Amino acid sequence: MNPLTGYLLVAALLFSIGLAGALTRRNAILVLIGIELMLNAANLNLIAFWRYGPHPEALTGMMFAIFSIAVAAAEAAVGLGLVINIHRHAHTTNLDQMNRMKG
Amino acid sequence: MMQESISFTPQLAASAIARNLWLIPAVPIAASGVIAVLKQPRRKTASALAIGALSFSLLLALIAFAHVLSGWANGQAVRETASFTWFQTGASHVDLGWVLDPLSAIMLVMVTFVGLLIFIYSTGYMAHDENYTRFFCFLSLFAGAMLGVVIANSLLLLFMCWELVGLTSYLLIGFWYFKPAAAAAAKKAFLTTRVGDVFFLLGIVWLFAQTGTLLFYNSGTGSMEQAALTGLLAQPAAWGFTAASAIGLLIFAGAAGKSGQFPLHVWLPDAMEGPTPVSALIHAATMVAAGVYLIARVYPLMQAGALTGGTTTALTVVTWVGAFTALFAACIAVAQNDIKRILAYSTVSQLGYMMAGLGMGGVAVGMFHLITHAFFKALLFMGAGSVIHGCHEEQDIRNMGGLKKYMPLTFATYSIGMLALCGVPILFSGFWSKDAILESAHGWPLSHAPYYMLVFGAILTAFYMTRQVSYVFFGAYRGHGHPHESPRSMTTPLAILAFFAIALGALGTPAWPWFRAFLENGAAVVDFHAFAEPAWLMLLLTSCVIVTIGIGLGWMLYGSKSPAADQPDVIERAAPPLWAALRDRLYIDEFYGVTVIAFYSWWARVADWLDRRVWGGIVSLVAFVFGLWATLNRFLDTNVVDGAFDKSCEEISTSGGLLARIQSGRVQTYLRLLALAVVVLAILLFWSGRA
Amino acid sequence: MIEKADQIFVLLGHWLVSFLPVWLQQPVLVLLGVVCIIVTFPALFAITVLLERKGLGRMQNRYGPNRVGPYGIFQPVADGIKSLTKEDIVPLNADAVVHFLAPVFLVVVVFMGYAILPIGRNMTLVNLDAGILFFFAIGASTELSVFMAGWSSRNKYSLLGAMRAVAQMISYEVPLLMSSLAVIMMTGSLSPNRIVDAQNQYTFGLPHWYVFTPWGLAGFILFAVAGTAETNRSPFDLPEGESELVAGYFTEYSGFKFALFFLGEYVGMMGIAGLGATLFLGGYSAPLEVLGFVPSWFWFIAKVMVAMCFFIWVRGTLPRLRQDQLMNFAWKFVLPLTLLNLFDAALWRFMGPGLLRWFVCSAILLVAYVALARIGMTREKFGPRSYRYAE
Amino acid sequence: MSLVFYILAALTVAGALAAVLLKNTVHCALALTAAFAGLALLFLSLDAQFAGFAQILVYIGAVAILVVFAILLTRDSETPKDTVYGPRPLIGLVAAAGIFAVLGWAVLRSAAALPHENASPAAAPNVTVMDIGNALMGRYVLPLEIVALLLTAALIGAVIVAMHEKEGAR
Repeated sequence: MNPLTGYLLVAALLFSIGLAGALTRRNAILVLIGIELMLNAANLNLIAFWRYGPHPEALTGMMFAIFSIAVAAAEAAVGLGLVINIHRHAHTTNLDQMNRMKG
Repeated sequence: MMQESISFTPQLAASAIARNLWLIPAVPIAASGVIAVLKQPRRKTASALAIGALSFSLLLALIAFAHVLSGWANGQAVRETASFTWFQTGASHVDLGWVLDPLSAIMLVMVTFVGLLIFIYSTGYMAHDENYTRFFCFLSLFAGAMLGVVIANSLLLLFMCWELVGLTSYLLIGFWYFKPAAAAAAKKAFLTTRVGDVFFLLGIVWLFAQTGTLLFYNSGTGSMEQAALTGLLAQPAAWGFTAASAIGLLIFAGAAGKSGQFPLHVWLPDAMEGPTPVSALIHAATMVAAGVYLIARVYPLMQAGALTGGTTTALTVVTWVGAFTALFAACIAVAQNDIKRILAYSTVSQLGYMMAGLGMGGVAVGMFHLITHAFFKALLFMGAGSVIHGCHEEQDIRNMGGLKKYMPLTFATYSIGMLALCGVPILFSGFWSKDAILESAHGWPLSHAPYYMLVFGAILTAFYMTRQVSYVFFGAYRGHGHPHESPRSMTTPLAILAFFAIALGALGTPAWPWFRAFLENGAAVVDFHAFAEPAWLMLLLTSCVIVTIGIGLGWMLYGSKSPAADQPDVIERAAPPLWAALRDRLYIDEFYGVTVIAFYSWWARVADWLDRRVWGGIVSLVAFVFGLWATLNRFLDTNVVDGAFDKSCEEISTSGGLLARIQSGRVQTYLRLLALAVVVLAILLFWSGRA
Repeated sequence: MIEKADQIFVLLGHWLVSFLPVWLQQPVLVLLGVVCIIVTFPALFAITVLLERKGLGRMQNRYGPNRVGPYGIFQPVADGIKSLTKEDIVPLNADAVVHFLAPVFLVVVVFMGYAILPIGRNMTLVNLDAGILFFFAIGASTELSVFMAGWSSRNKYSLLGAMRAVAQMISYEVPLLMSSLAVIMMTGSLSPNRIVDAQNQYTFGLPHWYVFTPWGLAGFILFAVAGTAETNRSPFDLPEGESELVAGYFTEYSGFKFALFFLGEYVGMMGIAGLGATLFLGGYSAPLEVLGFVPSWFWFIAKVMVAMCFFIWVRGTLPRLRQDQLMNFAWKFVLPLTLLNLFDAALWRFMGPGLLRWFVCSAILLVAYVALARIGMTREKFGPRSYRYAE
Repeated sequence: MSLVFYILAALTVAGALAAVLLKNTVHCALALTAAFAGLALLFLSLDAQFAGFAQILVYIGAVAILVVFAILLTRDSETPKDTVYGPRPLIGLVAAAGIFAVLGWAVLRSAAALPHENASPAAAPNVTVMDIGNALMGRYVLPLEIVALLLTAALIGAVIVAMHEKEGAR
């Protein structure tokens, strides 16, 4: 069990927990939380591969992680903005009721 | 392959008049064009235009005649042609052109002069008719067309003017179209001449095929010149005829149609339905003469291959037909009661004489009779016209009588014309021209029958003319109303023509055969000894005998006691069946009615049946099939196609419904599906990777 | 000798640690450092509190607390005992766990900030390469504890106070970061030691502190403004605005938790002051070359205490800002100025030595200051208060 | 495998689980911050100092606060009456478990394939902020600019989306 697999397993676990949260929770914000978790799991993966990868000096993994953090922040901001907007109009954050786009 | 260029520039004749010969027909035609545009009440201008145009043509014709005369006088025969290429198809090209030679010069002068007189006469005669302008338009068109026929150097141009003449004759005969008889007569005239023209066209085409050109005289290469003729002779046609004689016969058929020879003469008597000037101009002087002129023009072709003095099959046929027509028409003329019909039949018989003269005596004999006949027949017709005019449109001679007292001038000129027609010796031109024909008939090598037929015809001519004169001018006036003399504009042309009826004889006397010399470019030497010729004297004797028998008999039967209007005719009492037959024109019309007309109507019915049953049948069959096909289509369309389509639409909509349920709008269901799909994909990937 | 005085603590530490097995020495050394910090700075806290109460008093023309001990010098001991012995009341439907966690989280976080501050020459607890970034990361998480406190006490006033505090801290965190960025850019490194060493040179006796450069001075002022706002002090102490929100987010706290909050706030203030000193005032470097003999850590403590006096002074004089004025001031005045300051520093660096750059940079800053003041802070902004009632 | 890693992993996973499973949304948010902190420490344990601090600054400093604000603004802070989970949560769990099984299987299989020799961690690459700065300004200058653009866009977008419509606009 070398450390890399450890980190990868943790990342996978985190990812699936985030996914479970996103898929099951009713509240929109908690779905976003789930998504944030999944993103962080990905970051962990990146850093782990960077650290134990063949060329740590290439900094690719870490740079990728940093950029991904920035993007995730932007995404969270917009996502939450949307949720607040929906709440103001539909007075609910319950995902099941936001089905106006129904087929 | 450079196409050698055919010299397109018209071969212009030497002299100016020859070059501008085409003006003679062009001006009257132009005049008719202008008149056609004029409004109906513009009567004065119409007649002035027509007469002016024709007098201009007369002037030109006289110049041309003078030119030919001077040419003849100083020894070189004048034959100047001018031709131009009408159209060109590949190598071959069709030329049109006109010719100035003695034959055409004479005809030009005769046609224009007689035409002019008749124009002047008809201003008086047609004064009361409201279609006055239209009449003059047709007349001037006819004059132009006739002059075109006369000057034509190309058979094609001749044929074109020939058709135009046919057209104008139809228009003029049917001028009073509101009269059904006139309309029927016009149609009859047009159709019978058309039958002749068909053969004429066949002849032209054949000639063009053989000789490659239709020009008569074209500096050596013309169809009437020796080179072409020898070629034609060499060609054997069907049934032993040579090409030349076959073509000649075809052209003669055309001429027979137009000149009213035996098989195709039926239309001429009926043509009398037209106004009298028309009958005078067309059915006496000019148009009917066109056929004779045509034969004279193609005479070299007809005569080709004849041994010296001998004759060719074509000419023999012409002679026989001419002789028979002369006799046949004369018989019928005897039993006619309408003044113009008698003259019509007399014209037919005289044309027969001309054809016989051509056939036996050559161009000069035929043409001389044509010229003289043109004058006195025109005179007779105009005389009849003024009689009718005087008797208030009365045409039946039995209702006339004793007009001598009422219309002295007409009576005088009419009697001169009658005497010229009968051929009273020495004094009248009719004698000299008929005498020449009899002389040539007498000398005809093949058989003497035509001679005897012509002699008997002459007797009958004299007989029916005296019958007519006595009916009309002698005895008491049997009509109602009172006749009056015609105005001056009608009587002066009569007088002029009367003068010519007498004077023209001088041209053709054996002593001074000027006419023959002029035509054949021989020397016209004055030799009074010719009169002393025993043959000629014998001929003079026979003519005297003929005339005395004819006139004497006529006067005896009709002249002395003027017959009553209601009583049957003398001959009728004597031989009722013969009279009835003659009066009914020997049932020729009925015969045609039974044969040709019957055949055509039968053929029409057959065609109609074919069309309705056979073609119609096929079309309706096809329609039926398509109908069937359409119904099948509809059935197929509604049940099969629509059915299938509707069912599949249902299918799609139900499956659509199913799919729609998945789009529940809940974001998480989408995510779940996504996740499951990823899992399945990953498993597949690994599984396949591992394998 | 001077050297020994300067490094006295370091030597002490090494001496103590030398008794331990080698693998254990490094962690213990760090542990010792932590203990030192935990001891000294609360002590300073006590002094500051006293100083503040007496200073404010003096400013308001009255004696401060002078009952406990001579001239009230034992007042902080009395406060300490009072807060320890007072009953710790927790509201019934407050969220107990979060309620308890908030102060703890705050104090822990704040003390973690001290790890990177170079108190004296090679007396930095943890020499991190990205030290400044660590400090700001920690600074950012204090907002969370404020929120936890405000929310968990289930009290509308405390929640409102917490919201205001968080909003204020967020909007001032950016200028704080940006102004320190100028210094980082100039020294080219994020580690505090390198920054202090860069400022620790002297020409004709005057130190190379960044504060003596135009962009440095502007940066220091902006840092100070942002700092006071960041720690909810004086003109920006709207969250605990006594008149409306009682005590802001820690109204429902009493007893020791309240004391912890109080400690956390003051230690936070000292942390910001320390950072300011490191960045702009040359950390532990002596103000004059001549005074070099004084131990370095003394200068660091002195600068911090001067900053404290500055805070107290400001608290005594300036009136409290309204929420919207506060926000406008942050986003429309301070932030643009800091950005400009960055540009100014860059310009300073590339114009090379000579007097010209002094004039250009200071000119730019002055013009900008006047322009922004003129445009940004027009009269109607400070006009009558506009109310917006909740729908 | 060092003890620290286990502790940190346990902390992060616990935080994540709490964030997902807790009933009260605010508690979830706080658990989330704990997970973020755990992750930051994991980053530090992987010697990615800058990433760790960035993680703390961005996630704990900004995102957590944002989430909390969102929760408060949408009045979800009270514990919801009915069930916390959407309809048929089982499918979600099954899907997540499936994903985890697949990922785990892939990791283990690839680990087995990897040669064992680099079991001992390679020398910790001491990455200084200078290197990161150079990298950012050198090789990754384009992504940097794009992220800058993206952040401004997101900033403006979020503001507009969540802006309080003026009375007229409604």
